[in-house]
Amino acid sequence: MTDTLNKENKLLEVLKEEFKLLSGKVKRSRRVEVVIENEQIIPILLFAKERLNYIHFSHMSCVDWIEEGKFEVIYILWSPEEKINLLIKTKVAREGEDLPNIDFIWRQANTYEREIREMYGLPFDGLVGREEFILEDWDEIPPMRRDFITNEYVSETYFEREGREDAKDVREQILGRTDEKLPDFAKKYSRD
Amino acid sequence: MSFFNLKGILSPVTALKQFGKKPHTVGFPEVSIEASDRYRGLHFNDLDACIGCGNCSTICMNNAIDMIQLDGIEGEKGDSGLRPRVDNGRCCWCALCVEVCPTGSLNLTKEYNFVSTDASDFLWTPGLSNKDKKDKISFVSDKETSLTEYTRVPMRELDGMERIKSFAEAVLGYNEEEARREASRCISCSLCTESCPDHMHIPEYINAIASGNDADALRIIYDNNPLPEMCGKVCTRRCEDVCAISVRGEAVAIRWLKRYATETAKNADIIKEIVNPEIREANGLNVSVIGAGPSGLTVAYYLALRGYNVTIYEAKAKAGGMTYYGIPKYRLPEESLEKQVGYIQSIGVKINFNTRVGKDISFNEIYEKSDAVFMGVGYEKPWTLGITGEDLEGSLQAVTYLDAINSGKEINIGDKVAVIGGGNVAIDAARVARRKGADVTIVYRRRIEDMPADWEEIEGAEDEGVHIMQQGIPLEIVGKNGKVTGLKIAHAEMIPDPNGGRPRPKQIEGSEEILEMTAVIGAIGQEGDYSFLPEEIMKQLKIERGRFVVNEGGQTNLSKIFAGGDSVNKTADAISAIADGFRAVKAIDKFLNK
Amino acid sequence: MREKSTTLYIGPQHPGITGNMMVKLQVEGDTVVKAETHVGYLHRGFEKLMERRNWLQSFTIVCRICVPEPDPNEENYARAVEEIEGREVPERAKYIRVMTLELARIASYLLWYGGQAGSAGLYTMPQWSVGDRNYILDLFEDLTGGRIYHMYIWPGGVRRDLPKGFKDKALKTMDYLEKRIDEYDKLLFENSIFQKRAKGVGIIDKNKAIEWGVVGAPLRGCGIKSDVRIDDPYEVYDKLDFEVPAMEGGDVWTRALIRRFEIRQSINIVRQTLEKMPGGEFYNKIPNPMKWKIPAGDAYVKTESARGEFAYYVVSDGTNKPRRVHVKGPAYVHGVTLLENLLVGENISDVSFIMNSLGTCPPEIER
Amino acid sequence: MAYDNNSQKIVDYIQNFARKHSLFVLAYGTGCGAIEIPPTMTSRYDAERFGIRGAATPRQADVLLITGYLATKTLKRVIRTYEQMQDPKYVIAFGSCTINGGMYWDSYNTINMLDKYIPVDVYINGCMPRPEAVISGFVKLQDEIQAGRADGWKKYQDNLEEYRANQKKIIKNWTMPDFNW
Repeated sequence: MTDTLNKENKLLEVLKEEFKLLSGKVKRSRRVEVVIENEQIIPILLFAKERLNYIHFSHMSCVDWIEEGKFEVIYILWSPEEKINLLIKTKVAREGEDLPNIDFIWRQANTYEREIREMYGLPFDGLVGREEFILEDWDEIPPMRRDFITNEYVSETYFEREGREDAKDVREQILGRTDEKLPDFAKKYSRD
Repeated sequence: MSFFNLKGILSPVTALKQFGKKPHTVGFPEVSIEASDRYRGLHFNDLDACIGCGNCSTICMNNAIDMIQLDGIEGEKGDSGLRPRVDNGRCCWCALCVEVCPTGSLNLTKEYNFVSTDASDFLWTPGLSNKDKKDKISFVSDKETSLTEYTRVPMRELDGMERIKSFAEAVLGYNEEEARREASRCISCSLCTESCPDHMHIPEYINAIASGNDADALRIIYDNNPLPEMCGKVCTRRCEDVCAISVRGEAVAIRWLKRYATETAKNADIIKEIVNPEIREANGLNVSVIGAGPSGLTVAYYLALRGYNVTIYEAKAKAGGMTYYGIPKYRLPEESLEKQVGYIQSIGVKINFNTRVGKDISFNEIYEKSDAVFMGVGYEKPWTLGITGEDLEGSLQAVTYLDAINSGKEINIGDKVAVIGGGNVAIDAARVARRKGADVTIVYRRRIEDMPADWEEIEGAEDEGVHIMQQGIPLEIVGKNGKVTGLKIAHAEMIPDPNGGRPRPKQIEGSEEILEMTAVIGAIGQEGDYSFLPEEIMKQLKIERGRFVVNEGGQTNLSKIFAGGDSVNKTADAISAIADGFRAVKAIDKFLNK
Repeated sequence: MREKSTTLYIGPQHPGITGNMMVKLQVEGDTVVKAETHVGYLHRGFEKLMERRNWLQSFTIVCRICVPEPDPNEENYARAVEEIEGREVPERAKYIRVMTLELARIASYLLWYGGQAGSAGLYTMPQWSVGDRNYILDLFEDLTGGRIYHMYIWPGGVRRDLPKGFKDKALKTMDYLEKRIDEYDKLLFENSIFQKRAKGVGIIDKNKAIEWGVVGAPLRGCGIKSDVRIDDPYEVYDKLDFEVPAMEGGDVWTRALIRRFEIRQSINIVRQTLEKMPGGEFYNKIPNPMKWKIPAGDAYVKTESARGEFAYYVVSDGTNKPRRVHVKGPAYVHGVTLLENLLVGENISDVSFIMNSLGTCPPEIER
Repeated sequence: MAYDNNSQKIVDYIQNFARKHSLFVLAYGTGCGAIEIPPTMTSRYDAERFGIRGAATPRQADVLLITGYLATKTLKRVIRTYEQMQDPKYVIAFGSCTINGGMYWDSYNTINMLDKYIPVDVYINGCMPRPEAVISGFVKLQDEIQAGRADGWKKYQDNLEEYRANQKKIIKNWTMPDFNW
């Protein structure tokens, strides 16, 4: 298998030479992943686009790692010649930090950035565009953040049809029929 | 392109040739198209086949399915008595509920027209509101496509011919990967807990194992069972009989999972470290327990945790009662019991070994110095076969035989042995005799499928080369010079019971034959031996058909005396004894803290 | 003299709009000088909902992301989960998947025929093509149990095997459709009204196309051979015989020609899969879905849908629920930046025509 | 001229008969259910034979189809559209999500119960409802109209305040003109 991953490994070599990568690996054929500091974002994107011909900006995504207090932002590029998807990952603090705006490199990045700004509340330095992209009059915490609990918000905001209050839980039904006492520490393993 | 493009104008006109063709328009409402044979329409639930496990309600991410009580459907063991109700204002017709239904009772139909002016109409009970739609069922999930895993992770065992060479444990137990895989088959419906006499928290500890938390599993298990490793090896596991998955497949191996969880703690200290029980301050009350069998140990363990001063009087040299002396070591190794008993002793339970009540210490002495007495004395006196020749040398009872082997004594049985009976004890005796090198035949009055023994035990015996003679009625033990030389039997045919009971064996005339034997082991049952009780207590105590009469807490008519185990309940297995003990603990605690 | 500029809102309630979205136009006379896409009318927060649902429950939700063509979503999700978990898919399931995807492509193109012609005012075409699309949906109903939402391709394979007699029925439908497409040609492609409307309208610059993020038929309509099925082959596309068309031009007309070519090709692929389909298992069963955990990791998977590249970025944190499922449909670029660019300089009456040719489908922009 | 009871009945009958056979449906695909509208309208199912036709603008339409879930952003437009429609007007709700939230019951951006915001005359269940179900929904609506029971629009006028309170709970920035007749 290794010889089929030649071009992927080569790409990784080139990037390693040029940038200080925090990590980098070939995920599988046609997928290469590198992790970098967020100051390096613009240089590496420009390098990939202009020098390596990764001219297609496929995707940009954000993942909330709330336990670490970080957002992970992923830029995914595609080279029509090499036919490789290059995943460039970086992490940024959930509060107080921002990422550089890249919509001068690729115009469509503007859409992704506006969405991430709206859904995660992650600011992009120098991003121009309507504040409201998908939501309207949203005044809660940005909804895609993991600390936004959607079902709680729903039960406060919207209605639920009545008539279902007589529903029973099977576990409780069985517990009620016997003299079994479920200790508290075991309850988290019950079916939810 | 020229301005005037004749082809461009005329081509579309060719559409006119469709004129007069039969339209493919659907007539409505006269002829409505029937949905396909796999259409995912409205639900249909076979209310009789449904066991109310609630798995449909759990998988539904739309919260569309509620479990509700319906008129005329009562819960029983293996049936929660609840049935799903669907909110079609939530249902997305994905049919995941069908895919996970372990019994296959919930299906989707071809019906899809559901139009109403009233939004509350969309809350309905499948199978009740659409009784007549059974023939419209379209989307079903059979055993092959269902997401319920019907096949159990196989248990690794020693090979049959390897097993008979020694008393090494035959079942090897799950390793971690197998246990996780098996545990993840469980759908956590909790129907099993009702049928367990001790009501162990089965879904919880299985879930703990599945999520990789063995320590929590052990803690949950020790919540109401102080001898879980013993149960994990030899329990009669009624829980698995009612497992929701067993309706269409193999039940979750609850017993083996419990065994896995308990075996992660290698010795008594580790158990203590993991379970880390809260032991209450001593309250100065004394409780005596007669017999260190499962019920006695249970009472002792949980009362000791509650701060009582507990002393056990055990006639024999080892604790465990029947589980030590009646169960062969290849099923329950000695170390395993010693580990568990060691843990029970480590929290402050005193066991006086080799102290037979009525001989080494009088019952009255115990009775006087204790605030409560628990009798977990069991059934040790075997029944005899009641046929001629039982006084011959080589005719013996299974319990006596097992007791002797487990105590390290040898009994000469020769090389051709008949075991009479079809219960677990018979199989145990047969397999032990096999390990002693004999050629063993089990003689049973009915058919193999009628045997009360576990099917795994029967299979294990067959693997080891034990012959099973079904429909054989023992008539006489034949002997010469005071020694057994053979067993006279008659063959039987099965007569269906006119009252609908199980078929009875009837002797076929003239089918008698004599099998050559060097020993005959009877294994048809035991009874209690209450000779240790003083006469005046015996007079007062209520005993019916050889069993103490007790209330639900195990209290006899003498309020200070409690009893449990085989000498109280008819099921006569270890887990019932533990359950008796657990109930008695609560009753004793309540009785003494009035 | 410079004409006064007016603001014009097309949508969300407008018969010509493709789905529930809005385009805010700045017009001078009837020429668009600035366009701005407004979306969010269909936002359901899928990606948030998937954080609350376990891996199998999320599977039922992904097909709702794109209504005309749900299968690429199911395919992407299934493939992403399989990639992270390392789950093998039986060969037969791969063929069934490809067949399903191609059927979905045909259905989607038939709907596009209707939409494209309808927005040019040719109302016979939708009557035909949308009517004929029902035959594909009938096939889907037989195969999957649902007309629109199939929920059929799931992690580990497909949900059910082909039903009895499916092959014959499918082949018959393909034959029928092939004949019908010849008639569509007469009705639409040879129609001078359509030709005049379509040629030279909504031209995408070939040199900028890749950089702008154009994918799918619009990109191939600029003369660039680009197709995920060839570039990043998945399932069994590398074992099938088909050709990726590319034509210079970049206008609505070229895009229409590309689709006309591809619908025939899809019919051909369906036939090939039905012929080559091996026997055996169709499903590598997943464990109990409530306790099914996927090891930590991420996967970026792509599928060629009728409108272009559909991509999923899926992240697992090792629990029984996805950490993040990010969906990027072709319309995410086509419907926002590309549309905003293309509409400038066009006539108002061509707005919905161009939107149809790009296949802007708002539910995949906002999800 | 004062009608007696009987002639009022006859007039109602004729009115309702006319209304039920010319249902102009507003072309507004609010949710995913819109995908089954083209098949319903085209040759296979041909809804036009029931007098069901499309209408381009709210003021010409009789029936508002709510084809599935409503995002809060759409809800605002739907209310605006509904209020622009001429009386008598009818609302048909498609799919599970209009009844009790459907599969988006826990989504922060979709409403759960449509009838709390605008009156609904007929619900068609399904996810998605087939064209046959859609047509039978229309037939049901026609029956309701003929029987004079499809009076959601009256209910809206009578209980405007209640509806408005529910609507304003969700639509925070109320920039629409007030509803007047």
